[in-house]
Amino acid sequence: MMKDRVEICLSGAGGQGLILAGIILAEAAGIYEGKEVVQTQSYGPEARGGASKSEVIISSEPIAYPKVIKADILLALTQTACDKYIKNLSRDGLLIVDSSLVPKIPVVPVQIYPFPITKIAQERLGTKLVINIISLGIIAGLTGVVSREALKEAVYHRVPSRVKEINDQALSLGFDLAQELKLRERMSQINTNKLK
Amino acid sequence: MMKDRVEICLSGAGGQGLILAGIILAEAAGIYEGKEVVQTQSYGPEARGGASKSEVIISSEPIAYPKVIKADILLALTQTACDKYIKNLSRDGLLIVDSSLVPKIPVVPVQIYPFPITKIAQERLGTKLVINIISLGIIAGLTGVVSREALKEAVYHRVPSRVKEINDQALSLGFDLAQELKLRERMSQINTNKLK
Amino acid sequence: MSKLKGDIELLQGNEACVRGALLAGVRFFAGYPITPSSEIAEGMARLLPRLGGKFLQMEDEIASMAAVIGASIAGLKSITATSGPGFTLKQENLGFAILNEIPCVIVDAQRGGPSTGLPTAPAQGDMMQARWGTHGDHSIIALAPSTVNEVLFLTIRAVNLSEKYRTPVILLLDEVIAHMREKVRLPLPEEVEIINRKKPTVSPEEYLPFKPEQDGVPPMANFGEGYRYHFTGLIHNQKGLPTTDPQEIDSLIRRINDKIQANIKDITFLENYSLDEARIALVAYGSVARAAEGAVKLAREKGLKVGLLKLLTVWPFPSEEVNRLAQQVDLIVVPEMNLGQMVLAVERAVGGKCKVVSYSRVDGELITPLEILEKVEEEIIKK
Amino acid sequence: MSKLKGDIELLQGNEACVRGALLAGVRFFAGYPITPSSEIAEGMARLLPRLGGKFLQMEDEIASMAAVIGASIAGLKSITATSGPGFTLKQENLGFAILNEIPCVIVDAQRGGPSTGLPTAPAQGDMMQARWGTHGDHSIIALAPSTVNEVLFLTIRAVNLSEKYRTPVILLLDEVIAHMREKVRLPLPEEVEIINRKKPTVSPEEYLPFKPEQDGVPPMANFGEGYRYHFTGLIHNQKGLPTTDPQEIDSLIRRINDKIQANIKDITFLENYSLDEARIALVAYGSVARAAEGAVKLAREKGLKVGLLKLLTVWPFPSEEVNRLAQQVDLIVVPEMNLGQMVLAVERAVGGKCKVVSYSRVDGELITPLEILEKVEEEIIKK
Amino acid sequence: MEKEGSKEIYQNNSVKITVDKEWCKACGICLEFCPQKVLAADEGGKPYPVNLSACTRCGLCELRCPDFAITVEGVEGKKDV
Amino acid sequence: MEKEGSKEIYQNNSVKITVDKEWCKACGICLEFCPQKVLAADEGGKPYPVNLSACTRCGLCELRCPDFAITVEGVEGKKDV
Amino acid sequence: MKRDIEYYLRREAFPHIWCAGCGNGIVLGAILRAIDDLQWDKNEIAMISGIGCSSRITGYVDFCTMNTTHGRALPFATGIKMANPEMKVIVVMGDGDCSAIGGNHFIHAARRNIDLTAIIVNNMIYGMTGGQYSPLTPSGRFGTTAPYGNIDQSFDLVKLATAAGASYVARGTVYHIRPLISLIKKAFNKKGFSVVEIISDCPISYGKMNRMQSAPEMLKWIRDSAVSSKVWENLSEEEKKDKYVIGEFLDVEKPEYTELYAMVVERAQKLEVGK
Amino acid sequence: MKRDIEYYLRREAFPHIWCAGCGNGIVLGAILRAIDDLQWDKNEIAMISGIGCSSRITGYVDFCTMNTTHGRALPFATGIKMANPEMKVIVVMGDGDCSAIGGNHFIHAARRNIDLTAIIVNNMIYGMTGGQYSPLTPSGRFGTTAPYGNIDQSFDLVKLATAAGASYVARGTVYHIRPLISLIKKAFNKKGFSVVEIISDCPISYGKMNRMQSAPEMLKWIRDSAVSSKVWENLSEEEKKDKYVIGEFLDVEKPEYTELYAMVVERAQKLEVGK
Ligand SMILES: Cc1ncc(C[n+]2csc(CCOP(=O)(O)OP(=O)(O)O)c2C)c(N)n1
Ligand SMILES: Cc1ncc(C[n+]2csc(CCOP(=O)(O)OP(=O)(O)O)c2C)c(N)n1
Ligand code: SF4
Ligand code: SF4
Ligand code: SF4
Ligand code: SF4
Ligand code: SF4
Ligand code: SF4
Ligand SMILES: [Mg+2]
Ligand SMILES: [Mg+2]
Repeated sequence: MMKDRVEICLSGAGGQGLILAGIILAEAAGIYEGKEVVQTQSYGPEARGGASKSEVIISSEPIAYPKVIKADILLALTQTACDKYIKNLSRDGLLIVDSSLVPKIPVVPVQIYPFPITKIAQERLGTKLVINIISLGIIAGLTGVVSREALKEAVYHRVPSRVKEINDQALSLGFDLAQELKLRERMSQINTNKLK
Repeated sequence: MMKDRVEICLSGAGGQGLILAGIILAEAAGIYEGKEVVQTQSYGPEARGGASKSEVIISSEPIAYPKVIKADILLALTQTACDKYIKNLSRDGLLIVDSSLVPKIPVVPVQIYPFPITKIAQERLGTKLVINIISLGIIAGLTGVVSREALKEAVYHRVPSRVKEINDQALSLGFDLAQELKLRERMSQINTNKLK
Repeated sequence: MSKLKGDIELLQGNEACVRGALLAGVRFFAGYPITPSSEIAEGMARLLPRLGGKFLQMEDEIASMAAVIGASIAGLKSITATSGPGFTLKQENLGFAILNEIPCVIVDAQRGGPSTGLPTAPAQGDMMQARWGTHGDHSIIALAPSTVNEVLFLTIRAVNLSEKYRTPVILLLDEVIAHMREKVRLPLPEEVEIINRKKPTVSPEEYLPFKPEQDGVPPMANFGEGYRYHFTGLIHNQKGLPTTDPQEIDSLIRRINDKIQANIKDITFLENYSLDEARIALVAYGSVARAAEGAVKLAREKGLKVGLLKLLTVWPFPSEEVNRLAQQVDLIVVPEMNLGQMVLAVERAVGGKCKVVSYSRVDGELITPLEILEKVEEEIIKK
Repeated sequence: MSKLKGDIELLQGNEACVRGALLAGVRFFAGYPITPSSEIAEGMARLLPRLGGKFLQMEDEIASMAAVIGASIAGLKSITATSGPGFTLKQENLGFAILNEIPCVIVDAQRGGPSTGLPTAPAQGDMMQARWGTHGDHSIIALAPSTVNEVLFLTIRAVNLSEKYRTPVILLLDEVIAHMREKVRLPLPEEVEIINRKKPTVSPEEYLPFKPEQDGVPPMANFGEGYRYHFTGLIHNQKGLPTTDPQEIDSLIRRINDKIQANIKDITFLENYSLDEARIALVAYGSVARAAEGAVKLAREKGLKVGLLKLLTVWPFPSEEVNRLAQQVDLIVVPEMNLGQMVLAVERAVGGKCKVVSYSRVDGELITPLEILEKVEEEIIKK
Repeated sequence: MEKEGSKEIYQNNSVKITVDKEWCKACGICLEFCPQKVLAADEGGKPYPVNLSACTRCGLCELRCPDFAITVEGVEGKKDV
Repeated sequence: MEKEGSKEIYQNNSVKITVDKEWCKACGICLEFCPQKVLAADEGGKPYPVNLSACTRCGLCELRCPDFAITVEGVEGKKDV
Repeated sequence: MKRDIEYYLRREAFPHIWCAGCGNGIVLGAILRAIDDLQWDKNEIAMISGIGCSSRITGYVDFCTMNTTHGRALPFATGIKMANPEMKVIVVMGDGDCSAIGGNHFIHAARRNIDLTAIIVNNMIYGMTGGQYSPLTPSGRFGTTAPYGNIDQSFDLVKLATAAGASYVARGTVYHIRPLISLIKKAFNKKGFSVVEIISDCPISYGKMNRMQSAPEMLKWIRDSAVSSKVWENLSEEEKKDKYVIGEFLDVEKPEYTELYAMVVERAQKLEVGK
Repeated sequence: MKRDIEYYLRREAFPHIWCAGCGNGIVLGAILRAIDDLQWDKNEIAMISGIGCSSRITGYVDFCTMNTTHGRALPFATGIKMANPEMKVIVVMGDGDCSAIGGNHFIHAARRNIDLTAIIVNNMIYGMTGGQYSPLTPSGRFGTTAPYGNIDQSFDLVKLATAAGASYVARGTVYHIRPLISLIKKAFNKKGFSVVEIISDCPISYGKMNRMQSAPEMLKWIRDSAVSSKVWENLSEEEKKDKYVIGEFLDVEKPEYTELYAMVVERAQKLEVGK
């Protein structure tokens, strides 16, 4: 992903740790890889509940406009968020959804990557609290927008030490999921090619 | 006193009833004689004490500027007030002072009428509370700026009924004092003429 | 001998405000004493209960403003009065009233500022605050009388405008106007035009409390009349419920602004003195307009072509009229008892079309006619 | 792998404000939580005690502003932070601080208004309020950063200006700037220029707390240092005692205004983007300046000669610079997240020398570069 | 179990428990404090009766539900909770 | 009685009472509540001792004077009031 | 006749914005059940709130409602009640809303003894702004602005309301739900200023910072820390620590403000005629 | 060593602006005599007031002084005390200043138990603005805004301060002058929030409207209506009517705010090092 300016939108509900995810992503790219970054967020009314999003812009040049105009990557962790923010996704963008929480994946002409993130988190790590970090792993794994090492550093820097390990596992899990998918894709491509 | 616009400044200390005197004077001329009038006042800081003044402008025409520019008549019931406001008195103005409270009468080229108002009030009416009304009587008596009848009506209208009588006496006393003085003046004039 | 006319009285500005309010149908006052406005509270305390109205002395100005809004919503025409420090404290709830389109009148009898300032001295230092004192975007109507008679009639107008446009209206007095006494002919009740808030014509089920009619103003049902609905200081939709929909937000914010701006003709009251053929105009308001009128007389005596545009409505600012004036005259002088506030709006309205000069005084004394004349002459010489 | 540079951090606007304040020597914070400023209080609560400073959560914003003034007088550099509703409540004591020339900084992280408005949405609706929010005549300094880095440095400047001119300084953020995170290189303490209030050089007996030096600013002794004197919200003489003398009044009011106006050059920070040879200028501030910068890029790509004047100091308004700009360009577009507030000051400064157009958005969303470009193009076509 | 819009209705011959799946936020209060342990959480954390017959129709689940998402009625008509 | 600026000093061999005529506002408190009725009002309403010898130097007049206009001292030096 | 609770709700506003398990919903239910028991006419009820999570309550009920400014609900309500004494006016406030910024209005409404019912949802924290400590946060507890533990003494609203002049004062909890409904009903029936403080849970802004991760955990703490007023008196200071007392604390009869004002009107009008 | 009172005065500001016989001057004397007894250093004293006749007091004393905004003296003083805990901070307020507009700051200063002494000059009226009734005007009395008699219940500041959390609470009068000085001295010596309410006379704004035409008349009323706390307890409600109780009502030891805050600083700095 070598565009000058990459716009990433992490969306879901309050409590899913998306703000933290945005910070970690921005810190990984900005502090540990020296890119220019801006992270912004928006939430519902003063109170809890409702859709929430965290935006990260990564660029090799100074960033003027700090908000996402057309997202290159959209992560959606709830149906509401998915429905609300899909219109902000660029035509050649990437949609990543937690298929355990987003049953109705919108029909749009973009690349869509559904992962049952919550389900897998629960099954493999025994907690739902790290779906934000898994998601970061998936995003980085799929797109290379930030390196695994930088992400890891940023995670370490931002989470309390007692939960470092589980977050580490979550990150790996995300990368693995991305890897699997890529493989599967390549396979299917090979297969498709074969069929041609 | 037949000027278009007569400016009267009643000055003294808080508690001497000067605001009320101003109102009565304005009401006499405005309501009972149909003139145009404005009454304004100014007092010290938010709290008590200090100099206080009440201004009345009487005119046969609509009054634009509502404050005294150069007083035609200045009543001073304290030394402080006298010293402070004498500079606002017109060159052909009239200064009326309570000589029992203003020991140092300023030396200025205007007509000066000192009356020991407080002393007389105490002696003849047994109270100092009506020096404001006596003063009005003096002013009207000396200058004719407003008629005795109008003043009387205005006093009746503004003071509670239980003190009507004493205020009536005060008013008469004021007119009497003015009358006496005028007489004396005429006499002395006659005498002076004789000497010529 | 009796009074020349039964209904002519010598009234203080503050008293005239009370009488005007009562004539306009005000039946609720909540306030907190402050010089030089306290006589309004005192008059209300005495007269309101006689008319079956309610007077409340609250714990502070914040609470006073809140109570006034509450009472208005419950159906009584309501007013409060204060001066600078209290006006500042009323601003938060004033914003609530603006956003929720609650008719009510706020009197600010200006004294010297900033802070506690000069409690018994006149000033015009709150003119801009009247426009911009509360946070966030809004419009406001503010009127500024310069005679006791105008206090009476502009109070009635203020109440009427607040009801007509469902909006708070500010009445800007200053210490001179508030404490000054002049003769006033009190109108008979039947002579007074009274405007009442529009009531809904639909059933409670269909009623949308923030759905405007043609004029941009929504009808208003009072609490207790069978219409149940919601007020909130959050940006809300036509039902009155909070919204975060950009379109609903935009349309509310713009509508409460536009309903005033679009009706500026109806809201603007101005007076001209000797403006025909004038080459120099004074623009003034409040007690200073009296000095300006005096200055015009003096100038005309001297043969100077000076006229006066007296602003009775100061907000929304009558930009069009001032711009037109700028095309007629060479010079506009704006005398004010502040460091030059409304002159900023004048300059903006003039847009370079003539010279604009501020004459300001901030020492607690009323500007005199002579000073203004001198300023005018000084400018003439400069040219 | 480790951080590229030890002193580069990813900071939120609000965090940068905290860090800037601490670097500038602030050791006292009093506040009351409100979105979107609360992170400033939270950061202060965590960091101040580590430096031996004091954090106080007060019962409301009024009390917070009072405590900040008290602490400043007792010798600690002090700051408070809030948003619209709280900013409104701080205005009365802000006026006290202005009149008494108390150094302190007030942060207003703007959100949608009026009233409770849109607590989590950005807006620039308090720009005029920052200038005119408190009653009575006064001047004010207000700064408006548009990047996190600027938040850090303008906070330091705000503290310095407040100390230098003995006056409250307002820092205007908006929800975007307050919550946005960017990389910031934190200066080392020794890199930070720090200005402290002038101390008296005379003995306590000779000290006149309100007697200005050449620059219009009186030296300030802190309470507890052996100088005993008086502060009052009443207009006061050079000793600090109440006065009703017109001359003393006049000189105080004008001096506290002039000490700012006369030093406007020192106080004004502006930035130009592609303004050389521009025929069209954008004038913007805060988060919208980011959109404007984006718009300039888009325009230049299209070959349109558009530039940007970014205001970092918004009050006192840089009229001279804007006027000069008006002589260079044909059109000034002022994009704002309000109904058009600073554009009024721009229009006034321009005085008819070029066309001025407001582009306003009030729906809770940040203006985009494209919108601004479209507005510019629309205006070009009109011509 | 019957469905009616977003509501799930569980009923035996003495009690009818209705859970609004849309309004319920899976806070766990109703099940935690049911004196008879009538309720259990489904995979989304929302309640359903595992032991309906033990229900005494005490109404506490309904009274304590912050989301008006669970109601308990006697089958003869609405129970006075 | 001696005068010192605006102050009037009344003294016998045990007590010295000083009244500052400028600061005194003739409120009448000192004389009204003097337990020994030492003080009387002059024509302006301001106090002077009519009965100095009765003064017990209780100091109440001084303590209650709102204007710091009256002080009471023992002639040996300032009395602890 | 008992009604479905939904009769009193603005259904279109649901599901509400509160977090899962938030006590605000429980309080809302209790209030509506009390109203239903009293069979009040919806048109006569005005429900007024300030700003805070709890104050959003007024958006959800089908009465004449008002979500005012932070801390100011009581003076708004005072204006309504004075203007129309026939209305039944209920005021709902958060602990911060009522006792921090709104503290003065609270004691003054009590002093006037005006016929309003004040319901304070005391979740011991500023919920809406994300967990800053409030004047009712117990000493030693944590908040985002008390990262080293809260050193403030907390108010006892019961004592404050009593000292200020209220007519009825009670404290309940969202756990003790049936007694709560009774307290609210009594308060509603009281002529004069009545106060019900409700200890409530905020699992998000308070719970998380004070080692109670879920709503049930918070409710358990509420249950286990509550002591009835009868038992309370016999506890030592040591035993009272970290506990709080619930029950009724004041129930007196005294002149109510709008009634007193009606007498002022009478007096004034007599004078008028007499004049 | 006893000093002349004038040592503590700003002589150039005299004679003061108060009316003849106004209790503010008596209060001022009592405060200065208490300070003189304690031999405090003038440089260490900060005296802060709000707005009102009584609040003008700070203009007359040669300390570090501040005449702030109406009702806000306590939070200003709180800022000073927090910033410089070495200073002795005295706050003087009128009844309106303290209990009307300033009521919230009063209860919060008490709640924090910060080491300030609050002296309330209770003349039962808004003196400076010309006689409007205040929250401490007794029911039934008259004011310019209570022309038909005051219907408001009045606060009992002693109860309010106690309920809010103060450490020391007393009530004296300008008539009982020696006991007053002692109460003020005790309050000054108290570590924590201390309150002395002083019943004072305002012959102009209160007296005239309530049939007491002069200062001595008002002082007599003050003398005759005061009942000592010991006697008070044995009075019937009927006997208490139109009387008030004076004396000491609360004197307890509890943690003071600036001391507690010093512990926060310690804790934070330890953590910092530990990190
Ligand atoms: C004048 C003002 N100051 C601050 C705020 C920000 N604010 C909103 S709610 C709130 C406190 C909420 O706490 P509480 O009253 O206890 O209600 P809860 O959310 O806990 O129910 C604050 C400080 C505001 N809206 N207005
Ligand atoms: C915000 C604000 N509101 C109102 C006033 C007007 N005001 C000045 S003093 C005062 C009340 C004075 O009463 P009190 O506090 O009892 O003091 P006193 O004059 O009786 O000593 C009022 C209402 C003000 N200065 N500021
Ligand atoms: S009604 Fe009572 S017993 Fe039945 S499920 Fe609910 S809480 Fe349990
Ligand atoms: S209490 Fe209500 S919201 Fe919570 S789990 Fe049960 S039904 Fe759902
Ligand atoms: S000291 Fe005592 S006895 Fe002597 S004059 Fe004064 S009050 Fe009277
Ligand atoms: S008490 Fe003081 S002011 Fe009053 S009369 Fe006596 S000396 Fe004069
Ligand atoms: S933050 Fe707390 S009070 Fe607010 S809705 Fe969530 S749980 Fe309830
Ligand atoms: S008005 Fe009352 S309080 Fe004010 S100075 Fe006069 S007597 Fe004292
Ligand atoms: Mg709370
Ligand atoms: Mg008082």
